[in-house]
Amino acid sequence: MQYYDTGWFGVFVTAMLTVFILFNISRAHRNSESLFIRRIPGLNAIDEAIGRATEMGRPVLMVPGIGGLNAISVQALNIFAHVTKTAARFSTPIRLCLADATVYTVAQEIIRDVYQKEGMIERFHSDSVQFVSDRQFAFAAGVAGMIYREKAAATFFLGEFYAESLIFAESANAVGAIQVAGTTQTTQTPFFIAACDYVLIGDEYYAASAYLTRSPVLVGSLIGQDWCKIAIAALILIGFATNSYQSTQLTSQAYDGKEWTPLAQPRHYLASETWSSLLFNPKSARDVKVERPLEPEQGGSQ
Amino acid sequence: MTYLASFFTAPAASSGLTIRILGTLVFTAIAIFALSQAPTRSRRPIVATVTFFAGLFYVLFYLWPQPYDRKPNEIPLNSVEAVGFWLKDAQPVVSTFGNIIAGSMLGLGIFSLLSVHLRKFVKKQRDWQFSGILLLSMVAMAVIGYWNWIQKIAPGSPDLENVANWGFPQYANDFLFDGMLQQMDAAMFSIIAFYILSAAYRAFRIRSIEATILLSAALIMMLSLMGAVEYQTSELIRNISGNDPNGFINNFTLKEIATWMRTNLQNPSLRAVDFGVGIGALAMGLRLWLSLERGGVSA
Amino acid sequence: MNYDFIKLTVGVLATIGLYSALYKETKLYRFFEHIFLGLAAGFTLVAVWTETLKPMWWDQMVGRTADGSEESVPGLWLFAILVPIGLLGYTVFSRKHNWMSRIPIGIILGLWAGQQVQVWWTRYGPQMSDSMVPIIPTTSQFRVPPTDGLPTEQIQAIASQLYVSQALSNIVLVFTVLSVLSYFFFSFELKSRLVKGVNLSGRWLLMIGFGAIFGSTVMGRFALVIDRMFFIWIEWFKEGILRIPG
Amino acid sequence: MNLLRLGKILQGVPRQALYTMLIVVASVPLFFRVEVPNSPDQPAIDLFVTLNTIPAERPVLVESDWTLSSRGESMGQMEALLRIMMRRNVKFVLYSGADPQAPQVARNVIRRINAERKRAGQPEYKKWVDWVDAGYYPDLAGLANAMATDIRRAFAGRQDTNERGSMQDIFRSPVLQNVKSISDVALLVNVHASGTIDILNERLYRRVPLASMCTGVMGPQSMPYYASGQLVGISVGLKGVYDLEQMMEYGVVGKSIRERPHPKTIVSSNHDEIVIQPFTGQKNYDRAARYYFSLHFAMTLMIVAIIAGNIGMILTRKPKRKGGQ
Repeated sequence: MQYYDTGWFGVFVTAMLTVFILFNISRAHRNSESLFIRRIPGLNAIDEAIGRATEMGRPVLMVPGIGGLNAISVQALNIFAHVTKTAARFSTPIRLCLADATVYTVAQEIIRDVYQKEGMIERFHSDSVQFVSDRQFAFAAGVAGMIYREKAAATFFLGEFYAESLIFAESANAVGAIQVAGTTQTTQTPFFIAACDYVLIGDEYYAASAYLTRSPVLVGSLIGQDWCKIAIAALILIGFATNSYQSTQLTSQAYDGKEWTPLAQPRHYLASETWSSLLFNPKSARDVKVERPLEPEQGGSQ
Repeated sequence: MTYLASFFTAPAASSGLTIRILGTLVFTAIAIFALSQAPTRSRRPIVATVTFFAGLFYVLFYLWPQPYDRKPNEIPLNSVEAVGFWLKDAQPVVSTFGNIIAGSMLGLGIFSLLSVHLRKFVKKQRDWQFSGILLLSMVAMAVIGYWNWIQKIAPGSPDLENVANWGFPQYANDFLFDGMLQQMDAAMFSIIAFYILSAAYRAFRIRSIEATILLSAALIMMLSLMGAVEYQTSELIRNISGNDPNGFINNFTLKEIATWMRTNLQNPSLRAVDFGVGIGALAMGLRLWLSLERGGVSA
Repeated sequence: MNYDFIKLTVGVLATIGLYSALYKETKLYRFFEHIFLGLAAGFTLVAVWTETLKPMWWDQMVGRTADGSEESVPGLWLFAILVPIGLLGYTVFSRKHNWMSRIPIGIILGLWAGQQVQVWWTRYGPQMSDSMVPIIPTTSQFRVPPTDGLPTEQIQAIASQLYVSQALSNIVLVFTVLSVLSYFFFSFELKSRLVKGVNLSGRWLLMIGFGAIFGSTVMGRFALVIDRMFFIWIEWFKEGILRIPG
Repeated sequence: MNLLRLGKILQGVPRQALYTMLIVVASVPLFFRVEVPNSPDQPAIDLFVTLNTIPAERPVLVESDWTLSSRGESMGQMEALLRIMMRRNVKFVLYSGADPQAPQVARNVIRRINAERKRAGQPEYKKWVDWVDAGYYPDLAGLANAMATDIRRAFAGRQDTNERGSMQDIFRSPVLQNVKSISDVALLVNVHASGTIDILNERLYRRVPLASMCTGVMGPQSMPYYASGQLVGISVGLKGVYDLEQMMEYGVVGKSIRERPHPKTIVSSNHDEIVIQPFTGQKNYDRAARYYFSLHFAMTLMIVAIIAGNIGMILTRKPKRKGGQ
C-alpha cells in the first residue's frame, strides 16, 4: 500500500532523515566537545525563576501538557527533572500536575529518582507529583485553583497544550508568577507569547534538553535535526527552481492525475503537471488489478 | 483479520478459548515473576528490547511493500505478500495495544487523586471539606455511571435513547453528566475569552518591533473576521475604484489582505515551524525507539 | 419545576460558580472546582471500562457468539497478556521492582515512536511540495484578469499563466518558509550579516503568523462566551423563567 | 500632567472591569436579530459547493468530533451541515473518533433538526433509511488505517436499529449497502474541535475527498491542508457557519454564470459553470446569524481595549524610550 501511496520518494526522504539523525548521534559520541548549540533565551530563565521562588518561599509549579505518553511529554519531564534538581538543592517545594495516568507513572519515578540522586528523598512529598484529572477542562480548573491557592512563584508549562494554555498562563500571571512556557502546538504558542515571560517556540522545545544536559546523544541528534532541516530547505529550493523553469515551458498534454491526454493547443504546465508534483504525488494505483487465489470460506478470525 | 494467523484465536464461548486465556494469564504471571528476579544490569536491555519490538511493527508496516488491490479472504501469491497481508491485518489489532495498556494503568492516576484527598479529608487538613466533596461526587458519578451502563447493555432492555423509558439511573446520569460535567466543561472553555481579552490588553503594546508586528497582524485578522467591517471597507474600495473589477486598488480590500497574509505569510511560516517540530518528533521517536537516551525515561 | 428546568438551572449555577474565579479565587469557585474534579474522575472510572477496556480488550478477547444478523467472532486469547503488562505499571511504588513499570511505558513509547516514522511523509510531504512554487512570470501582466463569464478553456489558459503579482507573492511565500526554517537552526554560529538578517526576518515573519493565529482564534473564543451568555440569558432566563420562546 | 494621569488610567484598567464589559457586550446584542453584511470566504464556498454537488446516491461519512464544550461553534457547523445534506437528500453515516460523548451530542442535533423539518412540513430524516449511527471509535488512527484498507472491515460489527426496530449490521442499511470500499463514499466531513483532521489526512488523503468544519482555533492548523489541496473545503468557526447560512439563503454561482438567482447570490471564484439555488423560505439563518452580531461588539471591545492600552503607554512614555524586551 505504502509504495503506491507515497511512491519510492517518500520512503527515500524518510530514510535519509533517519540516517542523518542517527549518523550525527554516533558522530557526537566520538567528539562531543566541539559541538555548538546556539543560546535559547527561555532556558536561561529557568534558574532565575527557581531562585525567585526560593526567595519568596513559594512553590514551583510544572505542567507537562495534557497529551498522553509520547515524546512530547517525555521531553517535558526531562526538562522538569532538571528543574526539580535545582529546586531540590534550594529545597524549594515543587508541584507537578499531570493529566494522564501513564505520564504520571513516569513522572513519579523520574522525580523521586532526582530527589534520591540529590540525597534528599525526605523532601519528596506525595503532593509534589499529583494526577489532577484526565479531562481537559477539569484539569484546567484544578490546576488554576492550585496556582491561585498555592500562590506559585514560578510556573513551567511545557508540553502538548490546547485551549487550556491561556487559563494556566493568565491565572499564573494573576498571582504574579514568573512563567516559562513552550509547546509544539503552534496554535497555542501565540497565547503563551502574550501571557508568559519566556516562551520556547517550535522545536526550540526539542532542543531544550540538549541545551540543558549537553549529553552527546541529544546534541548529536540536534545537529542531525539541523541537517534534516537543511535537506528540507534544499528540496524545497530544488523543487521551486525546477517548477520556475518548467512553468515557463509549454506542454501539449494535460495530466488528470491518472494519465496524459493530448491538448488542442499547447499551454503552460499547470502546477499539478510539474516534475516535482509528479514526484511528490505519484500516480494513484487504483487501476492496478492483482489476481489472487481465494481461501476457502469459514474461519476468518476477528 | 482474515489472514491473521488463526493460531491466536479460538471460537467464542468455547472451553478451548477459556483454557487458552487462563493459560496465557498463568504464563504471564510466571514470566513476570521470572522478570522480577532479573539481575540489575539486564534490566535496561530488557526494557530496550521491548520498546524496540513495539516500535518495529509500525516501521515494518511502513516499509514493507503491501498489496494494493486486495479483497477479503484472498491468499497471498508469495512470502513477501504474505508478510504484507499479515502486517496489514495485524495493524488494527496492534493499534489498540497502546490504549489497552494505558487504560489498565489509569488506576495509578485515581490512586494519586485518592491518596491526596483522602489524606486531606481524614487528617482534616486545609480545605478538607472540599476534598470530601470531591470524593463524594467521584463516587456518585462512578456508581451512577455503571448502574446506567449495566441497564443499557442488559439483554432485552428498553431503548434508553428514548427518554420515555428512563428510570432513576438514566436521569441521575443525565443530570450529573449533561447537567453538570458538560456544562462545567463549556464554562471553563468559554472562560478563555476573558483571559484572551486581558492578555491582549496587557501584551499588545507597541513596545518593540516584534510586539508591534504581532499586534498589527492580529488586528488585521480580527478586522477581516468582523463581517460588517470587512464588507463596508470593500464597498468603500469598490467605490474608489469606480466599480472597475480590474482596478488595482481592489487588491487592498481587508479580505484580500487577510487572505494574502494567510496564504503567503501565516501558512508558510507555520509550515516551517511544523517541519522543525516534525523532525524533532521524528528524532525523539528514534531516540526512544532505540533507547539511546541514557538515564532518560525510555530506559 | 420540571426536570429540564432544574438541569438548566444547575448548569447556570455551575457556570457562574466557575466564572467567579474571574473576580478572585473564592470558596464558591473552590466548591465547584472540586465537584468538577470529582465528577471527571468518576466519569473516567466508568469510561475506562465501558469505552476502552470492554470494547477494545474484553470483547476482542472473548469474541462474540452468533446471534441473528451477526455471524460469530472468535476470541483473540493472546489479548489476555495485555492487561497484566499494564498492571506492571503499579510496581512504580515499589522500591525494589519499580524498574518493571518501564516495560508498559516502553511498549507505549515504542508504538508511538514507530508511528512517527510511519506518518512523517504523509503529513509533511504535501506541505513540502506545496512550498515549491514557480517565481518566473510567464506574462508581463501584473494581476490575474477577472474571469467572470469567460468560457472554460480561456479560464484554463489564464490558470496556466503565472502573473507578476502571483510571482511576487510566491517569492514572499518561499522566502517565508526558508527564513523561518533557518530561524530554527541551532547548531551554527550566525556570523555573516546576511544570515543574521534572514534569521531575524524569519523571527519577524513568525510573529506575523502568530499574530494572525491570535486574531483568528479570538473569534472562536468569543463565540464560546457568547454561547454561554446565550445559554444563560436566552435558554435559561428568557425561555426558562420568563417563558418567552426564543 | 493630566495626560499622564489619563495615560496611567488607560494602561491600568483592572482586569475585572474588562471582564464585566465583555459580559455586557456579549449578552445585550443576543436579544436582537440583525442580518450582518458579510461576504463568504472561498474555503467555505468550496465546502458548500462540494456539499451541493456530490452525487446524492453515494453516502457521506460524517465524523463528529465535538462535545458541548465547543458547542458555540461546532453546533452551528453541525446544524448547517445537516440542513444542507437533508435538503439534498444525501444519506450519511455518523460516527466519532475523538470523544465518547460526541455521538450523543450529534444525535441530539439531528433530533432537533428533524423536529424543525416536521414543523416545516418536510419529511423526517429517517434513521437506518437516510442515515445510520456507527457510534464511537476509541482509536481513530486505527479506524482510519482500517478504512483505507477495507471500509467494511473498519465498521464491521456496528449495528443500528432498522425500520422494523431490530438491530442489524449497518452495511445492510440502504445507506451503506452499495459501499464496497472507501472510494464508494462521496465525501468525509470532519466536524472537529481538535486535531483529528491531521490523523484523517495522514491516513486517508487521496482515498476519499476530505472536508473540515472546525472551530476558529483549529482553523490555522487545518488551513494549510486546504492550501495544499488535502481538503476540498473548510469552514472555520463562527464566520464559517455564518458563511454557510448566508449561502443557503442566497445560493452560489460559478464566476462564468451571468444571471443570478438572487441579487445577493455569492460568486465562487474557484468554479465556472455551477448554479446552486438558494433554499428559499427555509430556516437558513440560525445560531451563527445571532452570535455573529454579538461577536462584532465583543471584537470591538477587544480592539478598543488594545488601542486604549497603547495610547496610555504613549502618553506615559518617558522622554528617553527603552528598547524592546
